[in-house]
Amino acid sequence: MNIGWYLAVSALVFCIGAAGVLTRRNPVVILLCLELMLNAGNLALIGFARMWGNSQGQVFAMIVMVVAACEVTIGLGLIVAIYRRRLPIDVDELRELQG
Amino acid sequence: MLRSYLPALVFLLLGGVVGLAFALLNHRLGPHRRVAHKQDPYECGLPSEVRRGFRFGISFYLVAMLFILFDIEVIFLYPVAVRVRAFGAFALYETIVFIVLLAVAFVYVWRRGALEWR
Amino acid sequence: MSVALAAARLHGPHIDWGGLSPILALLGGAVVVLLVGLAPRREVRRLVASGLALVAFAAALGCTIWQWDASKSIVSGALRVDDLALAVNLILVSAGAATVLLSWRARASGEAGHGEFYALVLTSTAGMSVLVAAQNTVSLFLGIELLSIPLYVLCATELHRSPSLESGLKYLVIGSVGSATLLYGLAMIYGATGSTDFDAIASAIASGGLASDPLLLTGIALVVVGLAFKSSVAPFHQWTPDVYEGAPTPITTFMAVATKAAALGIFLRFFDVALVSAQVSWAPALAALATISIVVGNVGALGQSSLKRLLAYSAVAQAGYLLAGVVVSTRAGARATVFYLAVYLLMNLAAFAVVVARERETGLGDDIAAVEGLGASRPWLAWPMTIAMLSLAGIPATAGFVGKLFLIQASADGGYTWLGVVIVVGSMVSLAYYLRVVAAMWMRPGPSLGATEAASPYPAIAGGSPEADPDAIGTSTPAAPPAGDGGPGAGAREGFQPEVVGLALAAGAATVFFGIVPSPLVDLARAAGNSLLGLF
Amino acid sequence: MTATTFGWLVLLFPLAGTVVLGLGWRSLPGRSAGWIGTAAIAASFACAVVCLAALQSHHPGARQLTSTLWDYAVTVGVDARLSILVDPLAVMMILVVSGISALIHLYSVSYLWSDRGYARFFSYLNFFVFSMLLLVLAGNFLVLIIGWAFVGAASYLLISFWYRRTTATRAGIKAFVINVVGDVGLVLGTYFILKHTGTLDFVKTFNAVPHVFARDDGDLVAGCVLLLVGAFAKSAQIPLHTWLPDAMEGPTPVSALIHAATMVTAGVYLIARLHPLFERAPAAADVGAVIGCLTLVVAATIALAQTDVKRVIAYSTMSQIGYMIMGVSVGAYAAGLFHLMTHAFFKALLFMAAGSLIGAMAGEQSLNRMGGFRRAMPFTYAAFVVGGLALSGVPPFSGFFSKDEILLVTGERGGWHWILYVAGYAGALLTAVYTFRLIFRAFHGEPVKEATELEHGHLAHADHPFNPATGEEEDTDVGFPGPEHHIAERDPPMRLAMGVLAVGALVAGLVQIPKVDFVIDHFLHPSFADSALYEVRTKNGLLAVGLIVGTALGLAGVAIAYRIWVTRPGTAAAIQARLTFVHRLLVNKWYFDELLDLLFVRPGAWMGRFAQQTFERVVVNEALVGGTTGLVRAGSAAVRAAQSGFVRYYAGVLVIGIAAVSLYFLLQS
Repeated sequence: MNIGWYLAVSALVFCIGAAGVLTRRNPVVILLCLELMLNAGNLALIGFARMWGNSQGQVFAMIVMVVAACEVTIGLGLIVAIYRRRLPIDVDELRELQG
Repeated sequence: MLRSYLPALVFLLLGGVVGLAFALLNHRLGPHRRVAHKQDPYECGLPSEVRRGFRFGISFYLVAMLFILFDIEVIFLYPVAVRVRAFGAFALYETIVFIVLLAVAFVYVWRRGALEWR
Repeated sequence: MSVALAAARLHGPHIDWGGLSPILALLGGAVVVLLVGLAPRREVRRLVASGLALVAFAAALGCTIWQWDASKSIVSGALRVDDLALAVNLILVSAGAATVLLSWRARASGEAGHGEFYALVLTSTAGMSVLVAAQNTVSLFLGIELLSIPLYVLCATELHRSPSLESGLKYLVIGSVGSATLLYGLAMIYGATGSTDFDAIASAIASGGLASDPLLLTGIALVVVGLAFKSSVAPFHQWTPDVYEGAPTPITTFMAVATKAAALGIFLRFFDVALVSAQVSWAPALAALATISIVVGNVGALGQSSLKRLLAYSAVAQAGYLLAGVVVSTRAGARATVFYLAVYLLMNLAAFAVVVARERETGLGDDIAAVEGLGASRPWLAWPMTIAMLSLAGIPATAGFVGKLFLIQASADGGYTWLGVVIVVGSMVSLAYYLRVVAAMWMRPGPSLGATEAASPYPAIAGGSPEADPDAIGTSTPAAPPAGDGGPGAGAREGFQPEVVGLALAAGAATVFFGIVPSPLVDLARAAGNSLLGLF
Repeated sequence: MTATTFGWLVLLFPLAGTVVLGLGWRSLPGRSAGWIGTAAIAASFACAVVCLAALQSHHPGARQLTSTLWDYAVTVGVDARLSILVDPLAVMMILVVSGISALIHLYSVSYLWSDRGYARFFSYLNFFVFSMLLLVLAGNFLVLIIGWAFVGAASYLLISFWYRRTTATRAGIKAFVINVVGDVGLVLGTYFILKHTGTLDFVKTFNAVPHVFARDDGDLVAGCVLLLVGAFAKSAQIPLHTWLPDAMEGPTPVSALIHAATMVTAGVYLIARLHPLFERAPAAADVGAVIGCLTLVVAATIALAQTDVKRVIAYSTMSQIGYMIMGVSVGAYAAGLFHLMTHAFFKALLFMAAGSLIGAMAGEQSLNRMGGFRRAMPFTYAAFVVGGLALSGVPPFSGFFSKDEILLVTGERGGWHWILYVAGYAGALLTAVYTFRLIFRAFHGEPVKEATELEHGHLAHADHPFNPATGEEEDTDVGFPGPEHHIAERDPPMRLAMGVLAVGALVAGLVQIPKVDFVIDHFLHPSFADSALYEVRTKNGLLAVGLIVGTALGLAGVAIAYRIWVTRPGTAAAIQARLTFVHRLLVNKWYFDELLDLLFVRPGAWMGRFAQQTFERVVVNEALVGGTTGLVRAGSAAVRAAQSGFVRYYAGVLVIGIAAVSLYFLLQS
């Protein structure tokens, strides 16, 4: 199959993720969308690895997975901390820092 | 052509058989008590009809987060497994170091009390 | 085949412990410090954890110096240990050690737990070390994430202060978008060239005539954005002021100096090694970004009353100056960038140390009012701040002047004379806000702290004593300044802080010293610039 | 230890003194600040002497020693180094500067004692000496410019030393502005030369000049004229001289040190130091000679009509520096520098004596109020007479030998230089007249009230602090004249300083007597070995004529002054009445201030008014303020408005940025 299709799907996923980050207000959903963006990168990497027939892309993708998990965990931890402080769980309400 | 899918077929069959077997055995051997929650679509210990504004306990998130981390770290063992013959003893040392680091994290998490359900 | 396998089994891969030693020192230190954080007694945690963190930084510093003049690829070509990596490493490790000193009495490290706090600082520094040594897109990405993820947490370590949490989450969300962009760009470059190794990418571009390949160019574009984001280059800077203001000040210091050094380090390495053959296509874009950055940073800083925000915008502008050294992709440019990074470390350390000290002394937070009248009341703090401001503005006889001179010289020699002019104009505009700080210190009367000092350790406007209701600060009075930054449980404002004042003085003195005798830093920068072998 | 090591030490001591006094000015007890300052300069002088000895041990051909402490930004393509050049010229200058400075510090220990800014004064004074020594020891243009600018700054600080006094601060600003004009000239001139030679180093420049510049090369002449602008501003030559009389607002030791003995001679030094450039550009050198000659005559005439003691001496300084500038411009290097040295002795002495006199008058400086101090202040009187005779060029005092030598060399150049020669002797006559006018008016005649009281042992004090320039009472919270002050008659340190200088003024001329010895000539020769004009003395007849005419004019001047102001006291008024126009011209200093005002200040103000009333309202307010300030302000507001605090908004901007950058890159493919 043509590499173009893989790329198209991955670009679509990336855009869905970006759109989600832009439109959703719940930080948990935003984290999900970030995950989508990273996984779009993963898809592209694996597709290219297949195309070039070497394993570098796969290794890269594996590391990205772990990194993505770490990011999500940190994000969740922050959300928990914010929740504990009884602050609103809504990114639009978090705008004390501005100007 | 078919031949190459044979293992998958066998795998599916085995999965179905084992699953069915356990379900039947459970039904035969387990105690039977009729509780309202048992009739819920998802029987996993949580009330399925959630009030608006309901939140999961913090500990739930904590454990979930830790699970994700420890779970995903294992992915690093896969490349070692692929190349284990080429690396020989070095792969073993490498794995041990990796596990020790995970153990450090585990000790830390444990000692900080993150695993205690509050 | 079998012979090769047998050989591998017998010997195993070769590991260059020397080359890895700075990173190992940092990571080993992180593990040890993390476990020390479990010790039962608070004082033990505080003293031993920070002490061991300092030891780890010292060890890393020693290893870096030990490896000086090395030029080798380690870990199967994933990392490269050369003078560029080592020079930036020196900056990073110094910044880390300074952060430990500044955090010594900070509220943040107490709230988050000393072990965790210092371990995270160490891990982040290790990530930066990996980043500047990266010789492979995989280690590049790993380094970026290893430096960012601990920083997300560190920003949020003042758990009782909502801006701190807010800054952490903001940084995380925006930072992850940046990381995802970078990753996608790296994937595309891999797709276009078939390799993740910098040298292989370079030779693929050079030989394959890829210079106008859309896949490669899109990839480069996304990488530019990702790295610009990390080094807070406008228009990808918007997280910077918010996060700098919200984060605990020692962490702001760390971000300002170390993150910038690491990001510029990888900018140099990735663009001047891997993408050097495509220079014609990326240099104008970077030059444009540098210009936007200089304009936005300097203009944005003009109206700020928060010192941390002011320094954040100043950091945006300085990122623009620094980028000029990357744009030209010559050894002179790399040299100028590394030199300015070292100078940047000194100037910002001096400025931020003073901000930290005044935050704890006055309870006015980082507002410019906190330094008013400093010249009369605390000349030992006012001088480093004055020097830092003058040096940031590029007044002669300070290191900042020499640094800017090199950058301008490099851009002029590299065919970007107009960028040098932009730097000059930007510096002139920047005088307006830097001198405002200087004027506030020397020409205004100090804030009257005497009355509140006697009555309560916190100023009355803070909305009551934080001891009584720790949850109340932040939520009830969002406009209130972050009432003091005393150690946990410490009721009184900090008086004398020898380590902070000492740091400020040392950094200020070094700024002046290198302004008059720049040759040691020039030698360092020259070695770093010469290690980029592809340039002339 | 080589000569250059001592050269560095010469710089080190005043710098250390500055730092110590600057940091400790609040806490130094009693007169310790004064003694520390004096000791620093004395140590510097001692090092200068050792430096001289070390230099003399070298072979005459190898007496140009360069020493570099460190390289400053050599990589930038310019050889900017912190280096000093120790050669006979520099050594002579450091000897004069540090020697005179040490004595003036000594004098100030007492003189300024009653001032509240005592330690501050010595800190500034040490800083000045450091800057001046840096200037004369400079081994390249960069260090020269730094020293040049430092000297200007120190001069500003010292002129406005009594910062509560508006006339003093205004004079300080005036001096600073004119000095900055000179600095700009110096920097631009350096640029013109650097452009061709590619080096900042003096020795390398001198070696390169014959190869890269043709004779009277356009750029070289432009560069040299610009350097002359720097020299004129620092040395108070027409038309950049107006700051010097105003600078007398500073404390008297400052006038003695900076505005008579050292700083104002920097222009002379500059021309001597850069003589290979000027010899290659004779057109520029001629400009220097003419301006110097003009200044010496004009200043001497103005001095005739001034009534402020210090201003008379200030104009005399201008006049004498005119001689020196003329001398070094026509190639009389040794003579010019010789005159620089002797002038430093007698002019510092005159200022010190004037300071003592002003002390006795409790701060009053007007000659109209003085008189008859001869008996009350015998020591000051003696000092004044010695200095005055030296200034007037009466043998065997020092000024006689040095002034005549300048004129001799000028005459030997022939051609139109004869005009300069004659003008120089006319100036010499005027010099003698105004000098002795000063002496006779202050010390002879009827004793004024202060003088008689002093004879009875009571030193006058002002009832209220007042400004000697305007006579107004004022809030001189910070300084002199305080309730307690010193005069030379009663204070050993002041007497010592003046005594040493008086001896110097008497005998310093003996080192170079025509036909007898040529100490200065021989000593300076290594610095001017490459000069074509050095030592071309041929005409013995001219020498004899010069000596005789010089002596005669000096004595005649004294006699004229004696006749006008002592034997027939009404003469002066009669002359004034007869020559009202001339008198008014001289009292108003040839209307130079007004001329400058008309030429530069008035058009500026005029244009400013035009700009304010029409231009600004239309163009600036509408376009530029709405343009520049407004743009910046609007930009600042825009940046801050964009910083809305919304995370999603930031992400949006990020995505737009990504799109923009990607688009740019894709357009290239």
